Amino acid sequence: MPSKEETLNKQDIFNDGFWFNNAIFAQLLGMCPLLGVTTTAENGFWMGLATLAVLLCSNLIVSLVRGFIPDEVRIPAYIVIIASLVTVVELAMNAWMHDMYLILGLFIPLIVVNCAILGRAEAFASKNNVSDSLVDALGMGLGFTFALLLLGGVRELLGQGELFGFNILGDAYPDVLLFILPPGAFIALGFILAGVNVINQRLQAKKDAVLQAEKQGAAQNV
Amino acid sequence: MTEFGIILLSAVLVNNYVLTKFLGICPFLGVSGKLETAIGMSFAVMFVMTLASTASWIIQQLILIPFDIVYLQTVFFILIIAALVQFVEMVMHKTSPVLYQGLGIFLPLITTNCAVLGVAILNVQQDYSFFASVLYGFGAAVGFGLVLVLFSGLRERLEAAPIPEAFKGSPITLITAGMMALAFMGFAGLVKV
Amino acid sequence: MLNIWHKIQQSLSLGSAQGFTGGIVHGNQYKITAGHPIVACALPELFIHPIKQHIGEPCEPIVEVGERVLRGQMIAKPQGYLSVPVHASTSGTVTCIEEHTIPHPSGLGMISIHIKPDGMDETDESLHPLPNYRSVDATELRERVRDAGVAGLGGAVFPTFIKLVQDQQNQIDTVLLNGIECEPWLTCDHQLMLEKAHEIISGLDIILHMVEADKGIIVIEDNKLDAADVMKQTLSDMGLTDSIYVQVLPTRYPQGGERQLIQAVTGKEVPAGGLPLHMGVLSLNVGTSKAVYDAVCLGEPLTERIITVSGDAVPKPANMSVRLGTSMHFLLKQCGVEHFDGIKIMHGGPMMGELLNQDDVPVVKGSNGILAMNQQTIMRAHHQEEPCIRCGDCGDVCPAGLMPNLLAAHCKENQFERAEDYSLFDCIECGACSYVCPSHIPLVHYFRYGKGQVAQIQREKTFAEESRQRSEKRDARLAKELADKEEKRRVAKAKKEARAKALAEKEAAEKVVVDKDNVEQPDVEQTDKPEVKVDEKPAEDKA
Amino acid sequence: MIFLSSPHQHGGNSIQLTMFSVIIALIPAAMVSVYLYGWLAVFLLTTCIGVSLATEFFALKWMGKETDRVWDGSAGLTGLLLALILPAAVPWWMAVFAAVFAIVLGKQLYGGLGHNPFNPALAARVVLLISFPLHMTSWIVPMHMDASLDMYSFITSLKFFFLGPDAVQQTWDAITMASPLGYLKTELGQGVTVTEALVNYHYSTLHAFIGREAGSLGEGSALALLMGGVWLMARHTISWHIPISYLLTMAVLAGLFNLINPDVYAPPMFHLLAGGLILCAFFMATDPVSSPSSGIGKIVFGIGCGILTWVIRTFGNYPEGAMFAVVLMNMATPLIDYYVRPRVYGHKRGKQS
Amino acid sequence: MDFLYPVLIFATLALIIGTGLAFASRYFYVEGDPLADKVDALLPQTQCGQCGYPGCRPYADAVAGSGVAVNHCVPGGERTMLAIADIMGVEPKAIEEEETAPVVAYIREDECIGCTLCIKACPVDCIIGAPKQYHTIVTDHCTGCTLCLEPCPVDCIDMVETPELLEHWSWPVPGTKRAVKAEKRKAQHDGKIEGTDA
Amino acid sequence: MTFDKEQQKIAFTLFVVGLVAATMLALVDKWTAGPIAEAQRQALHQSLEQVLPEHSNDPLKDMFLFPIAKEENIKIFPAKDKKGDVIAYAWEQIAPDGYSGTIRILMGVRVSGEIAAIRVTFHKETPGLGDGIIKNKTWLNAFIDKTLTNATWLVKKDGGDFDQFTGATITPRAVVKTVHKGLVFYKKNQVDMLKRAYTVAMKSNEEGGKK
Ligand SMILES: Cc1cc2nc3c(=O)[nH]c(=O)nc-3n(C[C@H](O)[C@H](O)[C@H](O)COP(=O)(O)O)c2cc1C
Ligand SMILES: Cc1cc2nc3c(=O)[nH]c(=O)nc-3n(C[C@H](O)[C@H](O)[C@H](O)COP(=O)(O)O)c2cc1C
Ligand SMILES: Cc1cc2nc3c(=O)[nH]c(=O)nc-3n(C[C@H](O)[C@H](O)[C@H](O)COP(=O)(O)O)c2cc1C
Ligand SMILES: Cc1cc2nc3c(=O)[nH]c(=O)nc-3n(C[C@H](O)[C@H](O)[C@H](O)CO)c2cc1C
Ligand code: SF4
Ligand code: SF4
Ligand code: SF4
Ligand code: SF4
Ligand code: FES
Repeated sequence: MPSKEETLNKQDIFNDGFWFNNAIFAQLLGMCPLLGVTTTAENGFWMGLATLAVLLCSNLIVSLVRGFIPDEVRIPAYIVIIASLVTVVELAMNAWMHDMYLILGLFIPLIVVNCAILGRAEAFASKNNVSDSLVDALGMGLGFTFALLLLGGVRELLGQGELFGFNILGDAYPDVLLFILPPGAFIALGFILAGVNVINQRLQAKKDAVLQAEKQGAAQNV
Repeated sequence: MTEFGIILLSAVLVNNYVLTKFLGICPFLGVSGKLETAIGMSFAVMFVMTLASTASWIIQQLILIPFDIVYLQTVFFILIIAALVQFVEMVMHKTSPVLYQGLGIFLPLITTNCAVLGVAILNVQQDYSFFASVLYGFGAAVGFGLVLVLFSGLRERLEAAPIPEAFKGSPITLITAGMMALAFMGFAGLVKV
Repeated sequence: MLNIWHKIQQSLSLGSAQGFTGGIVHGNQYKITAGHPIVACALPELFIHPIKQHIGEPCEPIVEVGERVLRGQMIAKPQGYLSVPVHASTSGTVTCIEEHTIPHPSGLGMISIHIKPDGMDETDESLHPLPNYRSVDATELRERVRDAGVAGLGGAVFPTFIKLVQDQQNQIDTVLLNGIECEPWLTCDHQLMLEKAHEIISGLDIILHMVEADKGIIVIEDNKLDAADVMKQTLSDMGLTDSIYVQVLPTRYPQGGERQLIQAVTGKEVPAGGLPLHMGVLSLNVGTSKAVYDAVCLGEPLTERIITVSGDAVPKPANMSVRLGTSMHFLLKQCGVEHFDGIKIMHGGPMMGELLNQDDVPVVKGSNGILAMNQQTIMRAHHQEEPCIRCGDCGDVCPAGLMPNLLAAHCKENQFERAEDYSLFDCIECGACSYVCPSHIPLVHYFRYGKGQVAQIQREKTFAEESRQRSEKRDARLAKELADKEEKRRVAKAKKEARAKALAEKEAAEKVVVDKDNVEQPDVEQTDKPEVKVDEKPAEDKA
Repeated sequence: MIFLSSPHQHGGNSIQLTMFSVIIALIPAAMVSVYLYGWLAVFLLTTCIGVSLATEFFALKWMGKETDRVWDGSAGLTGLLLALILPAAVPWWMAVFAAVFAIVLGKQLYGGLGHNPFNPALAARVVLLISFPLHMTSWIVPMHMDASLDMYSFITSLKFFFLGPDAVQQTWDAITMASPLGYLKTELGQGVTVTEALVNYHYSTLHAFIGREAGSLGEGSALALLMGGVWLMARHTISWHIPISYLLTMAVLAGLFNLINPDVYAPPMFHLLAGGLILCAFFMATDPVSSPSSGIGKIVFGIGCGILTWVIRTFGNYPEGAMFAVVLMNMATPLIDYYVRPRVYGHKRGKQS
Repeated sequence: MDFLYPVLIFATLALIIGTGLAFASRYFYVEGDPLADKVDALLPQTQCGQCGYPGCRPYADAVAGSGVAVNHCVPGGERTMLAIADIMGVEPKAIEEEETAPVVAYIREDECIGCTLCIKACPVDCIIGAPKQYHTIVTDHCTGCTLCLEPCPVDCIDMVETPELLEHWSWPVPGTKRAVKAEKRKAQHDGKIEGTDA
Repeated sequence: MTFDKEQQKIAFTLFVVGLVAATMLALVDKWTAGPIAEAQRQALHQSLEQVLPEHSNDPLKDMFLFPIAKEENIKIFPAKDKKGDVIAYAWEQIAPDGYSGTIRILMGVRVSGEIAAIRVTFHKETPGLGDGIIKNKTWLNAFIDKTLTNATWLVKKDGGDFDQFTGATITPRAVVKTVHKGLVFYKKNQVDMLKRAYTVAMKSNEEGGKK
């Protein structure tokens, strides 16, 4: 975890947030909205965007004010900041995206407590400068949106044979209700995470191979 | 009396926060590795959630509604909860270092536990009386604690199992949670609301 | 009906007045040697006497190489309390005293006294017979039992004299003679009871006299009714039916386990951590009783015991009377075993005994059976382990009321604290659980592994604690040395100063103040030093 | 050097022996299912067992385990039990889905035999129930009830199994009926009393006992199940603890409430014979892998199952609670094993060490 | 200006809570670190410094206090590491160095020149000897920390493996021949998967 | 215990954060209040459109409360033609006896007592079984033009005119029963309702005029 005031490689920060340190895949944070609203890909997408918006603003503000907040009230202060941002989003959605607002329901105010957001504020924004924090928020938020979209897509496809409301699997496909009900959400996510595990193992193997090659190359050079 | 029984039953089993409402999943997955920790966490959450629903009822009825500022609900509730948790954390650190260690980084995470804010918001949405809302908060927390403890028992058992590499860790944990949710579907309809 | 209720009670582990919890019923391999009269084993070429054949501290050899010894002569004397001497089994010369493999699962060796017999089999008569034991003081008898080297012949080889104590707080009122012999292949106690009933009962009478108990019970399983009959007959012949009687129990393994026996006979449980003594009960093997008789009435130390030689690789199974120190190779040859390839030798019964990797291992006091098995038979029993299906059969048969499957799982995962929480140390290693396990899990092996590891961890902990103390002591010592040195230097300096002062009597008072500062300065430096030194050391080490 | 600890003798029991005795014990029930549903039952049984074995084989292969483990009988038993708890009306793809789910998610993902915390067959059935409630709550009319239905010939059955009701020109409602439990639940909701409902259904205790009522394949005949179950108990393949405590709890609860208000609460005999209770009590709650392993733990487990079954049947949405009850108690198994232990020799109850 | 009410109400509440927390943080201030004691109790007390700290206690302090990694104690081995990781609530980390058989130091007495340097180095005082006479190590007390090797000017100290004692013998983990074979096959299989991955 | 500078800072920080946050929210609330009300109105409007026949008024605006018991009113939304004559009403009817809880039905009834259309606005029935009441359009359309007299208000299984769903009878039964109840209610209160509709209309007209 970067703790120094040095500027980090933006690409790395983004990759880290989007994949390697992904709130869902790596940290298992922010699970409630992930599981709660992803009955369809569309719901997942909007929820992800709402979260992304809050994350961007909160990382921005927290990294701006980080010097001024004493430790004892750090969490209450951050969370009040986040909560007001969320309320803004909530009011806005209520006003201009009323249907989605009704579908996402309770999970919009719950963005406040999305562990990923406070976690980021605590772990990254409170320790890094504004631009890094923004990149981090972008990576994290997009990573989160991606996860929501993926799970929503899988559940919609398997549960209703549709994707973004379009019939994909044909009429003969029997809707497997499991996937739109709570148990299916857990199980589908379990399988997605298993897939992520496999991908990560491959990435790691590749990295190791590269390192190995470099080492050998260095040895030969010597 | 039956009304209260129904509220409790509904919150604990039928509309279990974790398994049917998807609230508080992060600590459910995070703190269920060991039985002892899970039990400790359950009690901490029970305490905080009961307090949170009490506080939220008071704020809703005495401040938000009279002054017509319901749109500040989220901010008010979360501020109260955050302060409450921080307070509990300080007290626990002082009085019970062992428990403090056991709950580790998760005490601050109670703040970001959806279940706590969720209980506050759902509570006031349901228009319960004061006592009923306290009971509801407690019941929801008991439901959370119950599945947390059951889950940690299962996970301890999983630890020894030769699970395929790709599924080790979080995947199998989630699948197990899914199985639990499946089982909990059996309680559907015990309480009709 | 009663039977069903009985079963329900047991399954509920409510405990019951008769019988013990759990247990299994074996096949009847005992029939192979049942009723075979005891034959004496010939004298081998060489006797090997390990210096420890009992539970407790090892003995110290008191003979020298080249020395001639007689049968029954003490050749190693006990060290410490929990120890009994070792005697020569025949007359001959000590050829060497060196390490030799002993019957132990590790295959490790122990210092042993090698005696080459001279064939004369002369007996040492230093222990004179005490046939009139009732008039002899219990303490003297106890000494005698010890000097005769008697240790429990039921398998645990616990020094018998220790048990034969009169305790003020726990008056022994019942002595159980353990004639259960529940290992499936063994018949040595059975045959002993058939042939030496008189000696056994006399031994029991001696014991009753020694511990001032008023009741003796000879406990026999119902697959040895002939032995029970002989015992009863002998009892009435000897007129001891008032104080001693025979109790027949249904056959079930491991009824011979002390605690199970007590539960089966008296319905009481020996509390965990307690001894049978605390229940007013003493239990001894029938062979031990005979050995006590030999030691007291005949003045013969323990130099020979009855051993069942059997197994599916033995052409002529037998119950033999064998001198201690005889090699198993020799013994098995006597019973017709020619080729030792492809067979495995088992010391003790198949349930509790150990497999040996060599065949030139000596017979010791604890050897109640030598079984030679075909390799395939053994490998069939040690079938490949499969995953536990949690059937719970192991728990049903466990006489200690444990949950062996969970216990083994915890041992396997090195979670020894959990294992101890599940009462690892209450397991008596009877093997009933492994016997019934459909998945062929070597449960007992896991428990032994776990127990060993726990002991190891305990040792390491103790050692670490000691090391810490030593290290702290050293630090304190160094600090003190430093302080002493400092003190000396200070005193020296002070003296020097005093001298200087005397020399510079006339100088002004301010100077004295400066001097004082000088005195204090090194002091500060010096107290810092040890810390600096400790700090530097690892750095050096790393460099 | 390989160290082998005592005991060096083995009683001869094995996993295979255990599993195959359970399979044998289920043969009477399987035969009754063929009597009730004809070829449909045969197709379902073979599909479930076959797919289970095949899935097990590939799963073992994929995990690099010895594939001969397929023959340890556990996968076959899972398949058999799965078929016995499915309605005869399920089409082939649901049977395949269930068998794959049972073996893959129910068992192999947890590391295979002995490690699954949930009963695989039951877990698969729960999934089917919530995914395809229609198929899983309608029961084919048993052969003896309406012989005029052209459903039971080989060809029709085959078509029905693979192509569905349309292929055999039947409407769903014509060939299916409610099970006693389902019917009772619906009627009670309408305010009909228990007695009336049972009379309307032409319910007969004797029929339920010997096996003539509609239901899942294997739960028809209490008699056939009891024969198998008692034989298993006599063989010590299963212990008496779970079945007896389960059935007893059910009987006591049902009896008690039936006494209080016989109009609303069904009588104990009905509860005992209806639905899959006997099957569950003898063959599924006793699944050694997912139930507690000590005797006293098993009793707690059985009582829990009994209470939950009755509660779900009486107050819940689902007409049959046995399946959920067992899966719910599976969840509690590790805790039962941890907190409810047999008394250790020489210790006072409840106090360890 | 009707939106002033909510602002004021909320800000007041925030102020009250802030004040409360400020007091609480003072009142419930916790001193010291009982954790370090716990970690210290787990360490083998070899005082060998292989962890890079001047002894076991300092390492314990560092682990508990400043979050230093839990895997530096080589003598403690994996078990200790796991135990520490457990109470610290962190992920266990592999120990770099291999665990070796237990060793003790042994002085070849005829080569010893009696310089007493080793005595000064030994943290547990288990070397005996007077100046100019040969020194001996009390094997039972030696922790095998090797600290005495370096200062010896004539390199007469060896580390020797301690022999296995009959009393200390314990059963190894079970594994019949077939089980061992199966394990091996499994390992090969796993290796193969990785192999194809790479 | 003291309240020193550090402590003041703690309290003050939180105060400032609260102040800023609340101010921002108050502003945003002011800004969004209008759109939100409009959105809510739109949502309700849309469902009303589905159950009411073509009309030219704004049923939401003409909504009036109708007493059904002491201190219990329901909201009734009238539809009017160009002339301002009431042609239909819409209101919500609640079925308490669905399979897993209550079902809310928005029903539109023409003045003549025929059903214009019905929609289910809230239910908890089993997906795949009971949820035909929102998905099955044919089934919903079967209600159109039904009156108290031209249909038997039971499901087919009970001898009525309305289909049940395969494997789910309870849900349709509950819906049919409740819609029937709604019609009965309408018949009983037909006159009062009409009166009330006009008085409310007049009142609002007057108010409108005044303004
Ligand atoms: C440390 C120790 C002390 C013992 N002290 C006595 C004793 O004072 N009196 C006694 O009758 N038995 C005593 N025993 C013997 C045991 O009760 C038991 O008889 C012996 O270990 C052999 O029994 P087993 O083969 O069932 O294990 C002692 C055993 C041990 C290990
Ligand atoms: C599982 C088990 C089975 C035993 N079976 C017998 C037996 O069959 N016969 C016997 O004499 N001792 C048996 N023992 C040893 C007894 O526990 C106990 O040590 C013996 O009765 C004490 O007598 P001793 O000191 O004379 O050997 C068994 C011990 C255990 C743990
Ligand atoms: C899991 C489950 C969910 C059900 N959901 C509904 C439902 O939502 N609506 C309904 O009418 N019936 C539902 N039922 C079916 C009822 O139990 C009952 O069988 C049915 O309503 C009677 O209709 P039938 O006579 O057409 O079989 C459900 C049954 C089960 C097992
Ligand atoms: C008595 C007994 C009952 C069993 N019951 C079930 C069962 O209900 N469901 C199942 O999938 N397997 C059952 N099995 C088979 C086996 O235990 C099951 O495949 C394991 O759960 C898989 O690990 C049973 C086995 C036995 C011996
Ligand atoms: S007998 Fe074997 S398979 Fe059965 S529970 Fe015990 S260890 Fe497991
Ligand atoms: S070996 Fe131990 S655990 Fe196994 S049955 Fe015997 S006493 Fe019980
Ligand atoms: S003798 Fe050497 S190796 Fe042993 S403890 Fe002392 S310094 Fe360490
Ligand atoms: S350092 Fe070496 S030479 Fe010096 S005293 Fe120690 S052993 Fe002897
Ligand atoms: S997102 Fe709900 S607890 Fe983390």
